[in-house]
Amino acid sequence: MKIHEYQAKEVFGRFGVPVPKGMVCQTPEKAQSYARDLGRAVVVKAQVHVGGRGKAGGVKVARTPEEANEIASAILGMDIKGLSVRKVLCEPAIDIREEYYLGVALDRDSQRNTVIVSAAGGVDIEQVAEETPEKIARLPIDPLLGFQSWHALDVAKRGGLRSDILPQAAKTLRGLVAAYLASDANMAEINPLAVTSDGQVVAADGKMVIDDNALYRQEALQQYYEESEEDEIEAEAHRRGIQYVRLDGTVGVIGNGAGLVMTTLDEVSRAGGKAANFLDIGGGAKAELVRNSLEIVLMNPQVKSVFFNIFGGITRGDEVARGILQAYDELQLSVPIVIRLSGTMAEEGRRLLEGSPLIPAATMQEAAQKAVRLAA
Amino acid sequence: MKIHEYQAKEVFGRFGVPVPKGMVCQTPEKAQSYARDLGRAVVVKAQVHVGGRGKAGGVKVARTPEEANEIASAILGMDIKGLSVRKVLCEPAIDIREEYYLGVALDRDSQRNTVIVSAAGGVDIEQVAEETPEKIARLPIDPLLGFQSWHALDVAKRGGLRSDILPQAAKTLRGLVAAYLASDANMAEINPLAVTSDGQVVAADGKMVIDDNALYRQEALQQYYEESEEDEIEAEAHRRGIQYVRLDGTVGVIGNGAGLVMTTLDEVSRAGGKAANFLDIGGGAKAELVRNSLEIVLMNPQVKSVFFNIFGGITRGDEVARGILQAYDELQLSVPIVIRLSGTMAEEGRRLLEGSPLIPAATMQEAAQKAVRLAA
Amino acid sequence: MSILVDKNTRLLVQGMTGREGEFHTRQMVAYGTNVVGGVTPGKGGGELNGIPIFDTVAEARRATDANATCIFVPAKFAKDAVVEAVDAQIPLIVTITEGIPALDMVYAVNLVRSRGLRMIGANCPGIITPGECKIGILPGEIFTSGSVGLISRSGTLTYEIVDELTRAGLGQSTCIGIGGDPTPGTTFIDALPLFEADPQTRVVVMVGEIGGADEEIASEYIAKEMSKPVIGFVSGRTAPPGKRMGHAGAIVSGRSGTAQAKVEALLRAGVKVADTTHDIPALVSAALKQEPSVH
Amino acid sequence: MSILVDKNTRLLVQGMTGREGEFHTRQMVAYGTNVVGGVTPGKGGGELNGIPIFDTVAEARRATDANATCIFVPAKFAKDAVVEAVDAQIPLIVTITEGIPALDMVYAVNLVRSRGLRMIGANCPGIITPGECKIGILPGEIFTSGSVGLISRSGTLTYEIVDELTRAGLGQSTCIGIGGDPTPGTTFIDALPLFEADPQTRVVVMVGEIGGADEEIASEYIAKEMSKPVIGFVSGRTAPPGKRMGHAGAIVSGRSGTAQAKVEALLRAGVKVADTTHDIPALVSAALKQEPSVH
Repeated sequence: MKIHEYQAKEVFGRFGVPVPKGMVCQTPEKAQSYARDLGRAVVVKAQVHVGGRGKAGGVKVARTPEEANEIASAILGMDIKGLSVRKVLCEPAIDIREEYYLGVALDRDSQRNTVIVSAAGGVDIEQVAEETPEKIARLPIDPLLGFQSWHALDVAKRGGLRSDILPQAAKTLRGLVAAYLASDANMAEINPLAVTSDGQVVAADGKMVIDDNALYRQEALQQYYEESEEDEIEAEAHRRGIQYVRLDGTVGVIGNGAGLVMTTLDEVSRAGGKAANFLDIGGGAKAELVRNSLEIVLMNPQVKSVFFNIFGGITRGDEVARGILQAYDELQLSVPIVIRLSGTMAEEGRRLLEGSPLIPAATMQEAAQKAVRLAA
Repeated sequence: MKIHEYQAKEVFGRFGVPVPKGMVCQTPEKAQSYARDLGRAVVVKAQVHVGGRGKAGGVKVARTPEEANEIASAILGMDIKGLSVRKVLCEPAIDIREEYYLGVALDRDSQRNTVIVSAAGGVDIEQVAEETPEKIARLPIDPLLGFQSWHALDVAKRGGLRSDILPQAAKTLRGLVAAYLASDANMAEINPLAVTSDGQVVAADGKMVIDDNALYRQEALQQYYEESEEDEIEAEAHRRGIQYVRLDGTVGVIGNGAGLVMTTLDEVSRAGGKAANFLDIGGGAKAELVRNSLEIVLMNPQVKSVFFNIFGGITRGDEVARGILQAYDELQLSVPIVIRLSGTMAEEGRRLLEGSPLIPAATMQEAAQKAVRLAA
Repeated sequence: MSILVDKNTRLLVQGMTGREGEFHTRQMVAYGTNVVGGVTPGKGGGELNGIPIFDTVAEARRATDANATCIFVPAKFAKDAVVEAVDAQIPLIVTITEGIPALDMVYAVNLVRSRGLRMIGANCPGIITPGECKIGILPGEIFTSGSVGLISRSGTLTYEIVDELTRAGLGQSTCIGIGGDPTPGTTFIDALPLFEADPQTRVVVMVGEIGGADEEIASEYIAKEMSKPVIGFVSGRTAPPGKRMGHAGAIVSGRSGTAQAKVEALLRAGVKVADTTHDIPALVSAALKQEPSVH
Repeated sequence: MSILVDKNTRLLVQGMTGREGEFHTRQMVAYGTNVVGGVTPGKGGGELNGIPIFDTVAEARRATDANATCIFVPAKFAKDAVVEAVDAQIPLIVTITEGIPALDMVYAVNLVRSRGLRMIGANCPGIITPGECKIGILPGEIFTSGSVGLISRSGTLTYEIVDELTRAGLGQSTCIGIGGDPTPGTTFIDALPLFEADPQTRVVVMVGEIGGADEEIASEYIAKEMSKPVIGFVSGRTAPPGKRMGHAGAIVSGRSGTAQAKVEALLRAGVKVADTTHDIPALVSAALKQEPSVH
């Protein structure tokens, strides 16, 4: 789950990271009054779950309260990479002397949470990593030892931070890591960590991605959940406990097992089509779940055909067949459905579907071709 | 530092160990009023830092408030193994069905804190360990993993606890270990853990010994310190930061280094005498500390001679000599002092002492003989 | 011969008395796996379907001398279950549970490695040596003994491929589902050396997917160390970046973790990469024919 | 030859800029120890008496390739100092600091052992290989090179004994003060095998004291494994039970840890036990004469 900059900063602040005293505003008037109370220049920033908002015009400095109103007006409702801006974060504009990068993320190769520091902050860190890797210092955290004071000092120093800033930066880094661990994050970053003209560090931006699997124990972060949803169908699927990802094609795909569904999408593509979604019914699905899944897939008006791909292991073919028939009874189905059933109880499943309008296929490849043809 | 039963129970209670709702009383009247308010039989227990108080008559049951007054009267002021009873703990008398032993202590052999459980509670656990070791279950805690639920369950089961009591006992054990770790204890025990006739467990007794080296970070326990002192001279030495242990002989001993001082005591014994104390001035002692040490040793009126045994490593012989001379100037010294100076700056030290009434000796053995003869 | 599990495997099941645990324990026993005990705190002393239940893994190990454990406990308690198994020094820990918080698994995986033990999973279908031992939830009936070693990040996709292999007469030595989590206990390069050293295995099928760099790291290893032929497959070629495709680990982040990069790395390492699962049996057969008789 | 430290030892000093740290670092350098760096957070980049200071042990190790560290930091921070040294994989950690909370050292000692490293101390005088390397606070001038290995739980008592040995013309291979804490990083049985394997060492002097069962455990080891003669000494024969005699570890609890029990165990293991420190040189000389020339 991605959270907004202002939310990340709320969390960081609780763990001792210096953050600006900003305000989230949903109206231009609020931005104006914030700027008036502050009595100096403010920065107005779009709160959207996407990178590159600066280039898109979603971050602007206002020198007067009136200007804050104007800028907030322009940004609120703006469309950035398909996402509509509903909130802006207003903060005091700061005089930045230097920009550093501080981050921590789950690194799959070392299988550890890894701290990343660079004196080359304020730009895309992936780009820095690619073009000038020597400007980046990494430190994988040994989970049996934790992230200690010496780790912070060592990685900050290796990252090339100025020595007079080191103690502040190391402390901030420990706060960032503490926030990351306590929040069950996969990624947390401060980019840039600004050094102001009077030598103080402050988190000028903040990002954090929370591990969905750990949300159950992150009560304080669950309130951010609603805002994190960007697609209505995905939100609805989530509410029903279904693994669904919306894509932009026309063939609805339902299968059991993430790898099999991904492969099914690939097969649709090989057959010249494009999948409308990823949907994994998981292992041992019951008829009810199958019915719900079909309903979710069909909420997307782009869907012109549906491709059911089931290889029964724990999942039973007859149970899947019953679910589809139930959906036929209850829903107004107008799109053609191609089904490929293999594995456990597949034969029984196929028998149950005889006489129904479902289009059977013997292999994944054959089914993909049929589904693509029907969606054309 | 040993703490009292009532203090240990206060700590245990904070970590979820079931403890009786008792009251500490310094007067018989208070014991009587506690018994009156309770309205049932109470047990009155002497609070002293020594084992065997039950056999010494320091634990008695009172059936009426008047009896509580009488018993408290008898116990308060009682002398148990040389210690005077200043407080009693009054608790509801409980109907005990079974008695278990739960303990945790620093085990030097495994170099781990080790949990000990036995169904043979209520008696001296060392005796059980010697006579029927099969009745005792141990579990050394891996400090890198901590004491987890399965550890508690496993050791409680191996200790022979009844299966219907296991969940309660395991939970109590985790509370005990948590109290032990949070208090920087060296030893904590519940003996007995009573199982009442209605199947509830309760800590009928409680002991805890705190690591002196960790007292600085145990603010909540420091209030218990005053009460833990049993000897005035030891208390005074502690206040002055001097490692002093009072013994019952006549030769005062001062040396540098714990091992050397212990050996000095042994030499005094071999020479037919008995040491009046252990006093280690440590490494690199300054004159001031030497002077203070001599003053402490001479507070004990049993001291008939003093044996200074210094092997200079970091400690300098001339510094020690200066300290003794300072003491001569400031204190009224009437007991003879034998001194053996070796190692760093020993010759300079010996030269400084020339003309003083101090009795020099070339070796530890010779010094011991002289000091013992002078104390006779 | 085979790797990791065989007729001598003595299995514990942590969470055997749960719904999933009970069902799959029965399946494992039916397959011939020697399930020597179950572990459920508070239910020790009882038994389920003739299998004794213990309160702790330590107790179970003392009583049964188990050398492997299979974890079915809910995600919330899974980390503790792994730590308990580590603490009891169970050499092989197979964690089936899905949806475990990533930080829990980072801790568990590092702990397991630091103690010199091995974990498969979490969020995995398990491991099987056909005809000898099955641990986990794999449908045993599609497997048959033979000389193909298989390592896969996906469950159902594994079944799909194994089904095709078996139909083509290509039996398997051992099949490992390493699971779809970002930090699996066993990665491709943990398993490849075992297959390389196993006399029964003559060819290895490696089923990857988008996310991470396991396939790229494995490619380097294959190029340098593997003498046996490897057939590869990578799913998720059409997955868009930034979207988690079911598995917590199946996500293309920024420029890294694409199927294309993985396929290219495998090809560079001399791996034959199948375009569709359907092509795998033919590639395996061809590799077996070309395989040099002496190394 | 010698054990653990020699001319190739490259030492760091954690807490070098403190009063004790600076004083003893100078002494070590004067003795000939190769002190390659000091570590004090926040003072990195500077130097003290010509020795560079680093902010962290990791940084110091990268810059100097140190293979040992000596810890002088205050008791409050000593655990962290040890953990930092472990984390930087310094193979030999000598912890001089006294008064460290027992739980801190239980953690540190177990951590050090789990990583296959070695700690001497805490609360110890250090280790010396006469003429080559001294780590800690031992007064170097009383030591001389020779064939007597010495292990001791006490500092000053060690100096006393070494002084007598040196005066009697009996030089030392390596002397280790294992310290007076209840859970020392190096115990007698950790050190005895090293002396047994060291060609320079021909006889071992073992100086014990009351408390714990280290001497009893060592006795078993000596009886079974040591071919070289061992001379023993135990202090605290007259110490009363329940009283801590200076060292946190020097306490007779209940029936265990008495000097008498230790002396008896040593005698049973064939160790010659000296009654007073004064007798040690004669026992060592006698053992050297009786020593078989070929094992």
